[in-house]
Amino acid sequence: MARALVNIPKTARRGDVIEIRTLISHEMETGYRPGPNGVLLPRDIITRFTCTYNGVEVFSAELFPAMSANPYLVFTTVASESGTIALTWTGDNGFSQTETATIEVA
Amino acid sequence: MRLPGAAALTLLLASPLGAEIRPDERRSDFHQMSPETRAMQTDDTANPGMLAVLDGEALWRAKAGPAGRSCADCHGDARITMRGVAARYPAWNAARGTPVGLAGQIDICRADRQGISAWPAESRERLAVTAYVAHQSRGMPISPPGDPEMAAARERGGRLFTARMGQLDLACAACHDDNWGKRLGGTPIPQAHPVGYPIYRLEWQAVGSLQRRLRNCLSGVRAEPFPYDAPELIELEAFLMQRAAGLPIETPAVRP
Amino acid sequence: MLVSLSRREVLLAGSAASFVLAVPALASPEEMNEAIRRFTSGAETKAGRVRLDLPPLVENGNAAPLAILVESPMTEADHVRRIAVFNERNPQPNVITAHLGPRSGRASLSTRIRLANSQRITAVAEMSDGSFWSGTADVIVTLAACIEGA
Amino acid sequence: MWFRLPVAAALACCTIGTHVSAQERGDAIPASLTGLPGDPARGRRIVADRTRGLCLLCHSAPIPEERFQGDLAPPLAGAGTRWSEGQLRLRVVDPRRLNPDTIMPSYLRRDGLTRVAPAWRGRPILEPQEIEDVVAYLATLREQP
Repeated sequence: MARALVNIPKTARRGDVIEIRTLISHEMETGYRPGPNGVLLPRDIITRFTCTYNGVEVFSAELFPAMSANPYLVFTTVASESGTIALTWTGDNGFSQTETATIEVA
Repeated sequence: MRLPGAAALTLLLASPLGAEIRPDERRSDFHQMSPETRAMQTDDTANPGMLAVLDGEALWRAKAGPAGRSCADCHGDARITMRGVAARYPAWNAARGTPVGLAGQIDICRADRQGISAWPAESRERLAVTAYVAHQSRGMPISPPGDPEMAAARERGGRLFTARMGQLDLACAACHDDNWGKRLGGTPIPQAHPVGYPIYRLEWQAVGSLQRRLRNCLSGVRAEPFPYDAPELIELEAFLMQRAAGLPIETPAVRP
Repeated sequence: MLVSLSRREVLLAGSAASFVLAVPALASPEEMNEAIRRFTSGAETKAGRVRLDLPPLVENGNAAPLAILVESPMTEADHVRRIAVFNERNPQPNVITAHLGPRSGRASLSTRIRLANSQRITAVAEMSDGSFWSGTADVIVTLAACIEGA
Repeated sequence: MWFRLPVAAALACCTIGTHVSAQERGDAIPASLTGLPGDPARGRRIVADRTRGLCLLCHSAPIPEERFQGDLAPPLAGAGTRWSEGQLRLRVVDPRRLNPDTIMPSYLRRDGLTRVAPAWRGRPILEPQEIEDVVAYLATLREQP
């Protein structure tokens, strides 16, 4: 499993715009780079990221080889209710990882 | 520096080998980086090196070997027991009669306490545990140990630092003592203090050790790099840590 | 030239990153414009409302910090639906396409991208009224002096 | 010892098959290393190439298309007004002959070096004719920086 670093506020007031910061370990092999033997290494990247808030998608992104290794993504969402925020990264070679965090909204 | 045309003999020739960096001028390469790269290091939620630190924390607690023993079983909470340790390495290992780097000490622990083989040089696991241990010393000044045996190792490292090597016939000191702050191509030459290893280097797109960096430099002057864990690399590290004494540990540092 | 340099031998100096050395053919501004046309389905793109922040000088093309902020109230009636980032000198013109909505609260996005070379980066935002707005930033990638040889 | 590397010794071992008739006089090597003239256009390409001539890592030169030039060493602009071709040749072939502490390596030396990587062992940084090309280019640099 890839190591992920997720930063989501544990508490917020209803209506606050909160910032979600994510970092996940992944080489993001571009598919354009030759290996030691001169043959191109096959592409191996994360192609998609989604964020759901109590099951509803609030943010998503398609990623391309021009994204840096160990992709870093910061975006915002409105703290609407207490519950679970789930982040999912999927990609080449069956890569799939989900991290969840709970948020208390008062 | 622009020299007048009359200084014919010295023109085209760079300045001669000078002295060591004055203590009051010593500083981390952190200060030569762009504000963006500095921010990448100082914000733990943006620093990709923290992924290795987190990996290391999990490995610290993982039981391994025939005895099913973890690092934590002997050392307890690394945040307390490992604080300041990285600032004192490389250290003299009396039992083996040799200076040992932090990663080398982890190898020894695995062999002697866990009964398992060392992780390969530059493996994810070895870098992760080293980064986790070194991270516990973040902010603490580099404090090399005073053993006389280490003094001898440092002296050998210092001789390597000032020895010309490779097809380009350059010594480490030619750049990092005598010309730091100037530009090699587009890149400012750092003073080269090993304050933040293992570092996340943007060029590598990964975390790596000081030994990897030293081997890069040797390749750069077209010299044959010393193999990983060669005594020469440990001695160079011991010399560099003495040269950087007093500067705070930054692990995991980010560098371009 | 007497001996051709292999990747292994290109030790001191070289281009911004292994990314660039590896790339046989890079995208062009035309390909980037084509990718933008695909994103907008040919609709007109107006300059403005999109602030794209990239440092003018990047120390290493492997990780250039990029931040986007689009002017929008982000309400049900008026919000940003998508933001896409394009480049003109990497092997392919797309970088990232993000999907947002009123629940985003703010139309902002920060990430790190690869730049094979000094170039212009373009961000395009699709608004809920179907209009497209764009912002650009020029970035210079410093040539690394010491790159890993082996 | 002032000259750790006498010019004659540096040149004695030049590429097999290359006729080298270099003779140092004063602070110059007046004659072409190969007996042939250098090509300034080829020389410019070598100087501009950071993996071949390596010059721009330390020096700046009037090569505007190459950004990010070094400043460890004096600018090359105007070199052709400051020295003759022979003087330039000596400074590329054996700069330590003039300043034993300079960081600039000998571009022709191929032995007596320490720990040279296998890929470069026994080879000079530039071959004699490449040095001639570089010297011919430097001699054309008449504008001061």
